[in-house]
Amino acid sequence: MASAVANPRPASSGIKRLFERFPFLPALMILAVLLALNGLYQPRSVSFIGMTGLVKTYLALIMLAIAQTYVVFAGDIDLSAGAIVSLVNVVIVVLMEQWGGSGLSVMAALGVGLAVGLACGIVNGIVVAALRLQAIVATFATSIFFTGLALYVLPVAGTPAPAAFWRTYGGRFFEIPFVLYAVVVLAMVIYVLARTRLATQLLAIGDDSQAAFQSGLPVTAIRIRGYALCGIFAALAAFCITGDTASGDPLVGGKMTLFSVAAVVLGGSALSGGFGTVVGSLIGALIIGLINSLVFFVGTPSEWQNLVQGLAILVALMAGVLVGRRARA
Amino acid sequence: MPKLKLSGVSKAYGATVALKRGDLEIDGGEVHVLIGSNGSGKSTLCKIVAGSVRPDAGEILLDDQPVTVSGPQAARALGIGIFYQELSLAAHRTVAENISLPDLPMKAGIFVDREALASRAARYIALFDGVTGDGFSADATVETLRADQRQLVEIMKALAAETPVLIFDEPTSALDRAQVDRFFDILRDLKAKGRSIVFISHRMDEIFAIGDRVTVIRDGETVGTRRIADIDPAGVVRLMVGEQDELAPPASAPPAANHTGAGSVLGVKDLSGRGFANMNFEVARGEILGFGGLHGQGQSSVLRAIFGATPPAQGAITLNGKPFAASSPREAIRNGCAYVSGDRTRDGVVHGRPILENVTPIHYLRDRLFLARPSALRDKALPALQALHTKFATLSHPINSLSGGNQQKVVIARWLIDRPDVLLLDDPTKGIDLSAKADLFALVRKLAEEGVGIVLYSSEDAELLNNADRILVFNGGQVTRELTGTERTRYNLYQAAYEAA
Amino acid sequence: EDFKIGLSNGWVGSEWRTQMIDEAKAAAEKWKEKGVNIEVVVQSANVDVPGQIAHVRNFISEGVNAIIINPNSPTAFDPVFAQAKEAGILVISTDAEVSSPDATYVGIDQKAWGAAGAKWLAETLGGKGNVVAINGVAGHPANEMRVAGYKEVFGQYPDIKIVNEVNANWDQAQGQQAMQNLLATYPDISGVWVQDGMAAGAWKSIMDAGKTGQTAATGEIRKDFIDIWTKDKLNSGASVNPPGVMASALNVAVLMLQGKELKEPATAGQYKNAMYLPIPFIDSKNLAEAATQLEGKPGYYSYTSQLSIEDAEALFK
Amino acid sequence: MMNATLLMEFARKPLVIALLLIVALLVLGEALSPGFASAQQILRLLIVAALLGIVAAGQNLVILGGREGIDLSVGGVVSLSAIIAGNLMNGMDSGIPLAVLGCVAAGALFGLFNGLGVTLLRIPPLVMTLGMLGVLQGLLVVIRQGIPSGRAAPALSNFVSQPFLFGLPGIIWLWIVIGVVMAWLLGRTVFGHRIYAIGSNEQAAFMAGVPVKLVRIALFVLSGVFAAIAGICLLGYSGSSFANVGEQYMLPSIIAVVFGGTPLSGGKGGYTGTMAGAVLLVILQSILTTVNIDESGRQMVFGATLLVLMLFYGRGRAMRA
Ligand SMILES: Nc1ncnc2c1ncn2[C@@H]1O[C@H](COP(=O)(O)OP(=O)(O)OP(=O)(O)O)[C@@H](O)[C@H]1O
Ligand SMILES: Nc1ncnc2c1ncn2[C@@H]1O[C@H](COP(=O)(O)OP(=O)(O)OP(=O)(O)O)[C@@H](O)[C@H]1O
Ligand SMILES: O[C@@H]1[C@@H](O)[C@H](O)OC[C@H]1O
Ligand SMILES: [Mg+2]
Ligand SMILES: [Mg+2]
Repeated sequence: MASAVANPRPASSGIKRLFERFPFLPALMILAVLLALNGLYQPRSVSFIGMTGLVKTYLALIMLAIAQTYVVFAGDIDLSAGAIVSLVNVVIVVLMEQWGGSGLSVMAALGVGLAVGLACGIVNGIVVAALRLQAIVATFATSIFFTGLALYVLPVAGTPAPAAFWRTYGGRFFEIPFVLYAVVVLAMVIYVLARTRLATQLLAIGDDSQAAFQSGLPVTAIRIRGYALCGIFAALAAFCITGDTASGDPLVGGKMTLFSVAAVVLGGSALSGGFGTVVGSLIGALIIGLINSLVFFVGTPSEWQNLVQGLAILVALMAGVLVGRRARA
Repeated sequence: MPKLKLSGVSKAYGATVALKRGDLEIDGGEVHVLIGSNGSGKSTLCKIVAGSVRPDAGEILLDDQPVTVSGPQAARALGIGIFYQELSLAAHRTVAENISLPDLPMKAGIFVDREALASRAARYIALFDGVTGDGFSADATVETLRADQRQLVEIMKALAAETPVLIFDEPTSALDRAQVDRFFDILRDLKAKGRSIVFISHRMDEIFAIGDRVTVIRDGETVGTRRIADIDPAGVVRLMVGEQDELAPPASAPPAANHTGAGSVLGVKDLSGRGFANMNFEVARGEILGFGGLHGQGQSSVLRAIFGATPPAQGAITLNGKPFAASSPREAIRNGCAYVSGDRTRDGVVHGRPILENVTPIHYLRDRLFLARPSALRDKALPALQALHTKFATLSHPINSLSGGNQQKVVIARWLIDRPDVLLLDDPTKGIDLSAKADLFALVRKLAEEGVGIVLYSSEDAELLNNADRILVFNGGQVTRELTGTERTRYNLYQAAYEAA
Repeated sequence: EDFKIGLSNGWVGSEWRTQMIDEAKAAAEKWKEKGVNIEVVVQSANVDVPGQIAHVRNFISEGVNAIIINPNSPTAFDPVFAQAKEAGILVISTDAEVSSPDATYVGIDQKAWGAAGAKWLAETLGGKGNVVAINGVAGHPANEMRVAGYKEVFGQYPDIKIVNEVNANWDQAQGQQAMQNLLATYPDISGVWVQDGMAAGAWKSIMDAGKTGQTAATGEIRKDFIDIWTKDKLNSGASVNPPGVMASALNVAVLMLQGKELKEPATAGQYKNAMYLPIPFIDSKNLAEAATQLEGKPGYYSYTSQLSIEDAEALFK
Repeated sequence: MMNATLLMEFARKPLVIALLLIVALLVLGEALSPGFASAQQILRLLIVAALLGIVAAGQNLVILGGREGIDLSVGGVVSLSAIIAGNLMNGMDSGIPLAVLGCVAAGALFGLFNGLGVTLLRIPPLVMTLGMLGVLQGLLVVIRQGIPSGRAAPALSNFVSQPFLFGLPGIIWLWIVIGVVMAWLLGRTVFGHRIYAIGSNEQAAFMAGVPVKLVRIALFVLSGVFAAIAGICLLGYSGSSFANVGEQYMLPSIIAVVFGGTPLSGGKGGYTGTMAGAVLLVILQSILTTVNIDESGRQMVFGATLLVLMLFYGRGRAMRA
C-alpha cells in the first residue's frame, strides 16, 4: 500500500541544501565582507604580506578554535584550552632552552609539548566524561590547575625561544612563508579528521549521549578521545604562539579560551553539540581577527576600539546564529 | 532449551521498585509478547537484557549459559539487539549513519567506509519499501523525519544488528497500519529464520496478530506465560489486572447523540494551516467529537492550532459564539480552552518537580495567581487527582516517582481544577494502560455531561468508536467523511481512512 | 616632512598610561612648529601579548614610519619587530625594555628605579625592619625589573626582612585593599615598598589604621598624593617614572626618522639596546618643588618630565 | 536501618555537603593558621562571600531557568556598576540613592539585552552573554578612559564593613534578606514555579500557558540587577573602583551555584545551597592565601580542590543506571 501519510512539507530549496552541507557558509559570507572592508580601508592589509601577517597572528587562535570544536561536537566544552596553551608554551620553551636550542632539541621539545597537551586533554576527558563532572565548571577548575603548573614551570614571562624555532615559523621556504605551508597541512589534517569514525561518533554523542550509549557506543571513551584531540590541537596552538612570540609566558593563552568558544559559534557549530564543522571554526577565528584589525583601520579612536570590537563580535555572533538558523530552517 | 532465560531479575531506582521479579523464557523462532500496564516494568526488563540498565539481582541465561550483560556493547556482542521505546537516534546524523551507528563500518583503521555504510542502509530501507513516506532516504537527517519515520529508523537499526535475540519495546506506537503490516511480515520472516523476538505493545490486536506466546507482567512481577492460541483478549486483561475488579465491559452500543438542542461551544470555519485545510465543524456543549483516520493526517495540527500552539494561517474559530483566535496556549487557556497531549514527556510533565507543581499551572493562569500557597493549592489539586484515581504517595513527591500512566493522569488533572469550556484531547492515552484509559473516558463522559465540549483524537479505533458521539475522518489534511449515529463502524472508519485522499 | 607614527599601549589599567599617550600626542603636535607633520595612530587597549602583536601587524599594514610601543612582554616581540624592520619601520620601545635587536629602548632603567625607592626606604628605616612590597602586574616586564631592583637592594641589608609581596596591578583601589590585608596580617610592618599609582591607596590604609607615624613607605607622583604627602607630612620618598617617557621616545624617533645619528649609540641595559633617561627622585627635600609643577593640574596628573625636542637633538650628532 | 538510609539521604543533600565542608575547611584553616576561624575573620570572609553570593543569586536564577542558561556577563556588569556608582556618589552620602537607582537601571538594561537576545533571537545564553561581556569590557575602557574617578560614600563603606545590627554589617543583612526573598520567590510564588517549569521542560511549560519568553527575560534582568547591586557593594568594600573588579566573579559565581546543588542543566536546586556554596568557595580561597606557598602551588591546590569538591556534587547521571 502506498504511504497513507501526506504531511505537506516545504520543498527543500537548493540554498537550504547547500547550507545543510556547508553549515559554515554564513561565516564564510561574513568573512568575505570583512575582507572586503579591510581591503577598502587599508588595501595593504589584504596584500600577500598583510594576509600572511593575519594568518601568523591568528593561526594559534585558529588551532585553539579547532581544538574547541572537537569537544563541542560532543556537546562538551573546554574552558581550560587557553591554559593548556600556556602550559605547553612554557614547557617547550624551557625545554628548548635547557636542551640547548639545537634543531634536534627543538623537535624533542615539541614532542614533549604534544604529549603534555595530550595529557591535559585526557585529564579533562577523564574529569568530564569518566567522573561525570559538568564540563563548564570542571574544565574551569582544571584550567586553574594547568595555569598553576605553567607558573611552576616558568614563574615569570620572558624566557626566549631559540631563534632556530621562531625564525622557521616566521620565515620563508622557496619564497613562501612557512605559515602558509602550515595552513595547507592543517587543511589536509582537518579534511582527514572530518572523515574519521571519531568525528561521526562525537557528533552522535552531541545529539544525544544517552541514546548513543544505549546504541552501544563507548561514550565515555569517545568523549575522552575528543578531549584528547582538543589537547593536541591546543598544543599545536601553543607551537604557533611560541613561533609568533618567541618566548615563554605562563599566562599567554588565558585570554584565548573564550575567543576560541566564540570562534566555534561564529563558525556555525551548535554549542549544544551534534552539529558543526571544523572549517567553520577556522573561519570564525579569522573573523575575530579581521574585526579587530578593521576597527583599527577605519580609524576608531583608541579608547573606543575595545567597545567597537566587542559590539562587532557580538553582532557577528548573533548574525551567525540567526543566518545559520534561517538558512537551515 | 530456551534461547534466553531470565529469572528473578530486579531493579529499584531509589525508593521506586521498577522491577521486582522479572522472569522470562524465549525460544528460538518465536515472537514472545510482553504485556503489562504502564509502569509494570517491561522497559526496565528489556533494558536490563540489553545492558543499558544494571540489574540489582537475578540471573540471565543465554543458551543455558549464565551471562553478565555489562553494557549495550556487551549485549550486542552476546547477540542481543534492541528497539528502544524512546528511540536511540542521533538527530543530526543521517538515516544511514543511524542504522550503522553502533558499529560504523571502517576503512583504513580510522575512516568511515561510506560505501559500506550506504549499502547496508539500502538493504534495511528496502525492507520498508513503499511505506517509508515522503522525505525518507538514506541521507536524510533524522531531525527532518516524522515520528513514524524515526520509529522505522530505530527498527532498521535494531534489525541491522542481525542478532539472534531481538527486543522490540513498543515499536509500533507511531506506525500506521501499512507500516505495521510490513513490520509484521519482517518479524515473521525473522521468526522463520529462528530468531528469538520479544515484542511489546499495548494494542491487543497486534499482540494476537503476531505473538506466539505472551508473558504478562504486573507491578514489576511476572505473573504468567501463555500460548497465544490458548488465550483470548479478555484472558490477557484478566491476567494483567489480577484479582482486582473487572473492567467495565466496553459499551456494546454506541452512545446516543442527542445534543441538537445544546448550543455550539466551539466553531471552526474554513480553517487552514500547516498540515490541514478547509476545516469546518462545530462542537456542541456536551458533545464528544471524534477525530479519526490514519495518524498524521492533520488531526493534531488542528487541535494545536485551536489551542494557539501553532496559530492557523486562515479561517475563523468561535468559542461560545464569540470569535476566538488564540496566538498562544496562554491565551487559549485564559479563554477556557484545554488541551491534553499524548506526548506527556514532551508537552506535559515538568520533570523533577513536585506533583503539586505539575497539577497547578493552569490554575495559576486561570485564577491569575501571584502567590502559590501550598495548603490552598492542595485543596484544589486533590479532588482533581482523585477523580482519575491517580496513585501517588504525597503531593510533594517529584512527578518522576510515578509510573507513566500516573504521570499522564497528573497532567490531565491540571485541566480539571478550573473547568474548561472546551477540552481538546490529542491522542491522550498514548501508552497508558487499560484501567487508566477506562478511568479517563469515564471522566471525559462526565465532563461532557456537565456541558464541556470535547474533541477527541485517538489513534486507537476502538477508543474512538466507543467514546465519540460523532467522528470526523481525516485524510491528507482534510475531513473526508463524517460518521454519525450508526454509521460509526470500524468498517466505515477504515474505508474513509484508507481511501486515496 | 611627513611621518606617521604608531603608538601601542597594551594595557589601559592606569591613569599613568593615559597621560603617557596624551603627552606623546602633544609632543607630536609640537613638531608642527618645526615644519614636520606627524600623524599619530594609537592602539591602546587591554590586550594580551598576542593581541599586542596584532597591534604591531596592524601598524605594519597601515604603513607607519615608526612604532613606539609600551610592550607587555620583554621577549615576545622579537619576531614581529624583525618583520617591522624588514618593512623599513623604526621600532622604539618605552617604559619596558625588549630583547629584540631590531628595536631601541628609550626610557628609564626600571631596575634602577626600583632600587632607588628601596635604597631610600632601607636608609630611612636605618637598615632594619619588616618590609612588605606591593607590586604591579605580575609578569609585566617593567614590574619584574623593579622587583629585581628592590630585591637586590634589600639583599644588602641583612636586618631588613621582606615579610610578604603581593600584586595589586598598579591600581590604587587594589593597592589600598592589599595594604589593608597586609596590615591585618602583620602588625609590625615598618616599611612598605610600593609602586606609583598604588602608593596613594596603600598610604590611605596606613593612615586609616593609624600607623602613619610608625611607617615609612615609598610614594607616588600624582598630584593627589603629593598634596596629602605635603599636608600630612608623610614619611615617603618616590622615584619618578615620568609618563613623558613615550613623548621622549617620540622625539628621539622623529630625529632618527630624519636620518640623524646618535652621538652615543643605544647600547645600555641587559639587551644592549637601551638609551636610559634620567630618574628624578622626590623626597621631603624637594617635595615643594614637585608640588609647584603640579599646581592647577587634575588630581590624577603625574609629575612628569620629558626630553624636549631640543634635549633630544642634543643627543644626536 | 530506616534511620540510617534517611541519614544517608540527608547527607547527600548539597546544602548539607556544603555546610559540612565549610566546617571542615574552617577547622583546617584554624589548624594551618591560628586565628583563621576567629569571629572577626569569619565576619570578613562572610562579607566577601556576600559579594560573591549576591552575584550568584542572579546567576542561580538564570541557570534555574534552563535552556543552557548561564550569564557570563555578570563580571562586566559588576565592574560597570562599581564605576557608575563611584561616579554618581563621588564620596557623598547624598549621592547614594541616585547611584543605586542608576546602577540597578544599568544592570537591568544589560540584563534586558541579554534576555532579548536569548529569547527573541534565540542566541544561546553562553554566546549572548559572552558577547555582552566583550561589549561591557569595552564600555569600561570608554567610561574610565584610564582615569580613576568616583569614590564610595562613607555610608556605603560603613554599610559594607561596619557592624550594623547584632554586630553584623549591613551587607550581611542585605544578603540574608536576599536569601529569604529568593527562597520565598522560588518556593512560594507562581513566578518561582514557572522558573522551575521552564527550566525543567520548556515545551510543557509553554503548553501550560507559562509566558516562557517573559519569564526568561525577567531572569536575565534580575541577574543584571543582582550583579549591579553586588557592584555597588563592591565599591563600598574597596572604596574606589578599578577597571575589571568584577571579572573575579564570572566563573566563581557559577561554581557557587553548582556547589549549592543547582546543576547547570537547570530546573532544580535553589538559592540556599548557593549561599553555602559561596561561603565555601570564599573560605577555600582564603585558606590558600593564608598558607605561604608559591602562586603556582596555590593555583594547583585550588584547581585540584575544586575538582575534588565537585565530586560531591551533581555529578552527571551514569550512562548505565
Ligand atoms: N530511570 C528511572 N528512574 C526512576 N524510576 C524509573 C526509571 N525508569 C523507570 N522507572 C520507574 O520504574 C517503573 C517501571 O517503568 P518501565 O518503564 O519499566 O515501565 P513499562 O512497563 O515499560 O511502562 P510503559 O508501558 O509505560 O512503557 C515505573 O514506575 C517508572 O516510573
Ligand atoms: N507553535 C509551537 N508549537 C509547539 N511548541 C511550541 C511552539 N512555539 C513554541 N513552542 C515551544 O515552546 C517553547 C517556548 O516557546 P516560545 O514561543 O516562548 O519560544 P521560541 O522557542 O523562541 O518560539 P518561536 O521562535 O516560535 O517564537 C519553545 O521551546 C518551543 O519548543
Ligand atoms: O609606572 C607604571 C608603568 O611603568 C607601567 O608600565 O604602567 C603603569 C605605571 O603605573
Ligand atoms: Mg516501557
Ligand atoms: Mg513563539
